[in-house]
Amino acid sequence: ADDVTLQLKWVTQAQFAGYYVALDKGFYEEEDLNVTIKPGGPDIAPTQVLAGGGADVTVDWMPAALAAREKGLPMVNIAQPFKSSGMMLTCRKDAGVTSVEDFPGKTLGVWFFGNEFPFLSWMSQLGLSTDGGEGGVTVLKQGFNVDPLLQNQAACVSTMTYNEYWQVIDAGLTPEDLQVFKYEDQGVATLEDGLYVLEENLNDPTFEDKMVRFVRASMKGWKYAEENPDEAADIVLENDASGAQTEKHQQRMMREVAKLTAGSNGALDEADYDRTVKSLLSGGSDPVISKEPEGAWTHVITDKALN
Amino acid sequence: MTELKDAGNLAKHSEVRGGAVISAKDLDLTFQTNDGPVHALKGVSLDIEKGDFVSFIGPSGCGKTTFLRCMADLEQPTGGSITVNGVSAADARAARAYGYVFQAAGLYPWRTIGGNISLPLEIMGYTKEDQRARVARVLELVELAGFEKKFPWQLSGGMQQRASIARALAFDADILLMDEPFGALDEIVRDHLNEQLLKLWARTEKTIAFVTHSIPEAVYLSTKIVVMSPRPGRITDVIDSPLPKDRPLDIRETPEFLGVAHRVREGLRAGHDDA
Amino acid sequence: MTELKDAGNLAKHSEVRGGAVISAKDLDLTFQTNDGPVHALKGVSLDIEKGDFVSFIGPSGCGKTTFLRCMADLEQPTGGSITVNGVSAADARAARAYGYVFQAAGLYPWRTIGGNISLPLEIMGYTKEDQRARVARVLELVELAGFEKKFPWQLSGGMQQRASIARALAFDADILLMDEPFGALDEIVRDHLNEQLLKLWARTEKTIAFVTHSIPEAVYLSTKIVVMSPRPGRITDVIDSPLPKDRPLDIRETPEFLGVAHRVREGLRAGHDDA
Amino acid sequence: MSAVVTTKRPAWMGWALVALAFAMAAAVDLRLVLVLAIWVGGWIVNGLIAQRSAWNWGGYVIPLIFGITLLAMWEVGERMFEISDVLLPAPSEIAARFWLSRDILWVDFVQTVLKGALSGFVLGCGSAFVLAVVIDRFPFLQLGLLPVGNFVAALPIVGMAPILVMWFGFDWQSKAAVVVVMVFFPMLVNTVQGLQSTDAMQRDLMRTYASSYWQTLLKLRLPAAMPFIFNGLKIASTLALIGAIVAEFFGSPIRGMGFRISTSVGQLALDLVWAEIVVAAIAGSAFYGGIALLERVVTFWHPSQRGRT
Amino acid sequence: MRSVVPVLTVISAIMALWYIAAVPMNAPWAYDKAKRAGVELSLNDLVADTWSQEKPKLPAPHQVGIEIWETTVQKNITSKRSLIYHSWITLSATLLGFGLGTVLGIMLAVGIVYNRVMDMSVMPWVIASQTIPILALAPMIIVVLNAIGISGLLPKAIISMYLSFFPVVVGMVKGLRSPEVMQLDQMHTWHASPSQTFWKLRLPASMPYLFTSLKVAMAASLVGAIVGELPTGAIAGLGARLLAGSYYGQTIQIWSALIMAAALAAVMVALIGLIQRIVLKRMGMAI
Ligand SMILES: Nc1ncnc2c1ncn2[C@@H]1O[C@H](COP(=O)(O)OP(=O)(O)OP(=O)(O)O)[C@@H](O)[C@H]1O
Ligand SMILES: Nc1ncnc2c1ncn2[C@@H]1O[C@H](COP(=O)(O)OP(=O)(O)OP(=O)(O)O)[C@@H](O)[C@H]1O
Ligand SMILES: Cc1ncc(C[n+]2csc(CCO)c2C)c(N)n1
Ligand SMILES: [Mg+2]
Ligand SMILES: [Mg+2]
Repeated sequence: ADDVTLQLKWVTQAQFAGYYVALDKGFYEEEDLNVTIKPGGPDIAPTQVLAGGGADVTVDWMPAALAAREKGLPMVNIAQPFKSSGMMLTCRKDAGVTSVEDFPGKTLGVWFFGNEFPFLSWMSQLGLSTDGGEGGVTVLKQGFNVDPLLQNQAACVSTMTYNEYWQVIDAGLTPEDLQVFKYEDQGVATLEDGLYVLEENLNDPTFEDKMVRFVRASMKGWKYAEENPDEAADIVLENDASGAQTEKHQQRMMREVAKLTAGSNGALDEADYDRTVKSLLSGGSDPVISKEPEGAWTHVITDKALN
Repeated sequence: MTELKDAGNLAKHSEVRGGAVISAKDLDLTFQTNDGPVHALKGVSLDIEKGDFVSFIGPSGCGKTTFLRCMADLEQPTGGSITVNGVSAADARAARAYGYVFQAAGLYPWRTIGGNISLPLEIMGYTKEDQRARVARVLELVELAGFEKKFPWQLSGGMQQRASIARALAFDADILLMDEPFGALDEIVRDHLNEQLLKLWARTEKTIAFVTHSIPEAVYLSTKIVVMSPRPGRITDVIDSPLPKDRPLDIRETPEFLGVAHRVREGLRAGHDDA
Repeated sequence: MTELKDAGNLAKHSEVRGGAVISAKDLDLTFQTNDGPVHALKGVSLDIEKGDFVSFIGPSGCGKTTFLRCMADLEQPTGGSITVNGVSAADARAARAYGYVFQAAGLYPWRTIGGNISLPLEIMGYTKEDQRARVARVLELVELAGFEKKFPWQLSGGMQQRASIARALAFDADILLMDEPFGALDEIVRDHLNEQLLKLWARTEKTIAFVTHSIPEAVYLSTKIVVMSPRPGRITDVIDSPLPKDRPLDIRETPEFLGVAHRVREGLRAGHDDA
Repeated sequence: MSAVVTTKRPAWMGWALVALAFAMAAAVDLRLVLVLAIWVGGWIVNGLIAQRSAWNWGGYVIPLIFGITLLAMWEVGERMFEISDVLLPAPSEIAARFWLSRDILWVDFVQTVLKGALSGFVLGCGSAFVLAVVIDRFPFLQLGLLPVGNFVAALPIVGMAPILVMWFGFDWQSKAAVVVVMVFFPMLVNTVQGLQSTDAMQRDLMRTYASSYWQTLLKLRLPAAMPFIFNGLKIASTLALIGAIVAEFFGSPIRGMGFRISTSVGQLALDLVWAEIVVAAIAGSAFYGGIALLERVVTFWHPSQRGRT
Repeated sequence: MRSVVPVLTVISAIMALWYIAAVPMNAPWAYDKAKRAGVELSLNDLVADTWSQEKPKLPAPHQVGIEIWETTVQKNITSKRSLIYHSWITLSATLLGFGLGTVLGIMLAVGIVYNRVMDMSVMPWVIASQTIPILALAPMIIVVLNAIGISGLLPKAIISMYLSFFPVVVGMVKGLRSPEVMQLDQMHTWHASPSQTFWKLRLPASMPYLFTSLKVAMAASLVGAIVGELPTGAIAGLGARLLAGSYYGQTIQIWSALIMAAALAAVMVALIGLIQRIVLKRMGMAI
């Protein structure tokens, strides 16, 4: 069997259910692959791991991948299981935020470490400065959780539809207390969890073949997970070495994630790609990427895998 | 309690009014240690009159230091009583009745020699000028003038010892308790300091209790020599010196001197054989 | 270089074949310190014959220790030359020609008394049985039999000092360098050890260099007394003792003894007045 | 220092070892030989300087040459082995970034070092000092508080950081709080130990003067405690900086060294990350050095300081 | 033994303060909830609520106690939900890092004491190395080591080593230099070789210093292991528990992991203390 190492973007959770299902259900084995899944964490940059050769393929968000590409690390998207974005800004109504116009002067919690790019381009499209200037917003680097919102330290925090939002709800706030701004609705959505490899590796036919089989099995896993969310959540839980995840939360997350993967067969939709690039380029004075990337994606793998 | 004790002290005070500056009655002191109790002093009684120069001599561990520390209220006797200047040792200490010279110099390394000597003066609230004057005077006395600004580690052991003597002389206590003050000095310097100490004593009429290991030193200095012996620590002999108050160094070759020295040596040897 | 030096030593060796075990010629030693150079030894010349018992006496800081350290190759003279057993001090040290007793006992606290005494034996590669036998013998000699398994802190200061002497005696060096070995002891114990040391010396015919502050001790022990004086450290007097080799303790009251003691004292005083 | 052990190993043995190392390096990779050569070169230069110990500036020059040697090895190794910049940038690139990003580095320095670390350091050490004096006065507290204190001191503060960020907000106050927690116990334990470090005779001397508690404290115990207090301050100085930076990983405004480091890693701007690390090392060493200097002035009398000139 | 009563007193005082502090700390959330639910809170309700919240700002001691009980005693130790399992993961990295750090520290100290060039060149850099924020380096160390195929225990242990070698160097340099000049001179008079001087004098003399630094090193090593577990993601170990707890706002879980870590450190330090007592006693250096 061929060895493949997959680096996740974050800790083991239903966000990555497809891969765990494929592993658990033997889909990888069927493709004669021996897959190792490395969970990520708050300080693991998948891009860096890829550069260091610690993984063959990573799950990452497109803005981070494109930014890395501009830095000289040629990452290529070979598949895009997530069709739509799950990112949103969740605000407390009692903090006085009900619409985008209320942002100026407010404190907003944002994830950094390569996850800040969609937020930054949204703000620059809104014409709001983020460096604490007049009429702009105050940005705080939010930690691993939604505390700043619960503690009233921030008016809004970043959440994912499938994860942090539910932590806010679990903490006791109701959907009525909250005002959410989905990036999709604001027209600033960028592509999230895609599979990326190093460009030079793709020149190697055996590597390409491995990836074809990997993507095929992974997508099979995703589709299985969409159909059997509770079983998928259980599989994820079994693979969680920290023992900290709860069944309720993972089952819910699986259902939400299924909504995001639903529209994708694994192949990258060029229109989505163009939208993402446009959004990232439109960053005003300080865009995330400065020029149209080239060769940042390929259909070669998905074409072979899905036919 | 306090009143009662004070009354008792007053009573004693009148008892000893005759002149005993330090008066120990049946003093007992037992240290509790891991290996069981150590009987450091047993039934020690002694009266020291005003103006006496009393030497304590005895083998290592016989309780000389312990006895001195009882006088200074640094150790609490487990039996018997001791009065200093007619009051309890604790009250005498609070009244700053004595100066104490420890076996080691024990200067504070972060203070200059001058600073070390003025330390007790600061504590007792002497004025700045008075401090300066006294420091200068006692430095003169122990022949350390000019070393005021030096730090202790810049002086030889003997000079440190002299500074610590100066420190005890700087304030006006008329009792001086000295625990082997000249132990670390060579014979010549020691002779010299012995002479100085005798002069000082004659001039100021202080009462001095002095611990030493050297028989000639004890005989040369004292009006009274107390020989002690160990396990348990007790007084085996008290010798009143027949020597005149005025003592040139060569008195040490006179027969009287050698006679006293011989008696002390015999007393010591007896104590050693006991133990 | 090495050969040349060795040749020189051989030459000296034949010169001193007459019997000088230690021979210093015009020794000079200057320490470089922060406050400028300290002239610790200046033009020191001395021959010590086989079987001599030489005492060094002099005021504090006159260079006694320094001189002894030169003999032991612990200090490098800045001028002059010194030979030990006819070879350089360094070679003599490498040949383990001497035992050295330091001023303080300096026992290793993590070794028992026995372990401390066998330490040099281990280092010199004696066999285990030999070590055991020698430790037992020297412990006997300093009257510490039965204390082999005790740790240093379980012994009184005097006993520790004796253990350190035993350590220097444990291996077969026929030179013994002793730096105030009895400084910390009381008079009675000191007398006793003096006697013992004399007996040992008489029996083994070792050559002994001995530093002391005590005039009676120097006179009582030595065949030769070297009086030194400071700044710069030099030899001011060398006195050959007229006392017989066999010396009971009460020889100290004889006129010969007092005569020698007087001469030593005068020499010392002269040195002090100089400085 | 008089007791430096002089090993009289013949010189050729050292050279044989060096030759062997070169041979082994050459066998693995020729490029290693050059890296090794730099190392040996630096070592020889230092050896020569160390021998002329009369040059008293050797104390500064030798560590400098040692550091330059390390940097040269890094630079040359980086270039020859073509290590990716997103893994490890070369010193020259870090230096360039340092110069270009002076303003960012300064803002971060103010936020993390001046606001977070320094205020926490002063607050933590100050309160630990006061508590130590109080504890010292009441032996009961000493017996009870110190073991518990040791237990609390064993808490891995990385774990405390998220909690304190939650309690004190995301700005520098929470960083200062983390620093306070970090430096508190080392300082407390050292001060208490220092206050007890007087020997019996020194205390007895004060008793013979019938000196009051405060007089004894001011004139004896505090001066005697100084070497220990400075020991505590030195430990605290390295902890303070680490604490302030670590706390920023758990939430912060968008400035600060910890923020910059984590964000820049995410952006693969490793040169900026290393520039921040350089700032941290310089600030930390300067902080430590400043305290060591002060120690030398205050505890000039202590044997460990006296020997040096 | 005589400190049992004072320690218990202090602990009870801390507990009492802790309970009291929990009320105001958690009150805002209680009021917030009440306001949104539209009910009034009596003092009793308030106290009851603040001591039983699911994600309190400051959990009450019994909440932490129960969590620890449930995740240690009531779980199979091979379960991923058992704190003992996670403690063991962390401990193994801690011990490996501690061992490596001790060896490195002693070797550096010996070099510094015996080699003049090292003495003059290494120390400032050792100090500077400790001013580098390890948490910043940790992810990079792990990525770089991963890149060359090292993963699992070793990267964490290397971070532990980085933190723990420092106290050992400092302590051992002091310790190896602690013999007095006279003791070294003695060795000299016996013409002892450098290695004899090392084994028979410098090393034994340094023992008290060694043990003191080992205790500090052990605590530092544990911190290193935990720091090493943070960036590797919530895989396993106490650090992962801390992270996961933090990620999900599970303060009770954070506190229980914290207390476990402190207990682990305390036990290891006590163990070193025990060894110290035995060794020093056999060396006659402790009574
Ligand atoms: N604090 C203490 N605890 C226990 N035992 C003590 C203490 N102080 C002194 N001793 C013991 O009491 C006895 C008398 O000691 P002390 O110091 O008075 O002797 P000394 O006559 O001054 O001896 P030296 O001439 O050696 O100074 C000794 O056996 C000593 O071991
Ligand atoms: N290592 C050193 N560095 C600088 N000066 C030194 C050193 N060792 C000794 N001296 C100085 O050399 C002189 C002679 O010292 P030495 O120790 O030989 O005197 P000593 O005769 O043994 O005195 P004591 O009777 O006090 O032991 C003194 O002035 C001393 O200060
Ligand atoms: C320090 C920190 N950085 C980034 C994220 C955000 N993040 C990275 S992957 C992912 C997927 C969803 O869970 C999310 C939200 C975070 N939470 N904490
Ligand atoms: Mg005494
Ligand atoms: Mg000497």
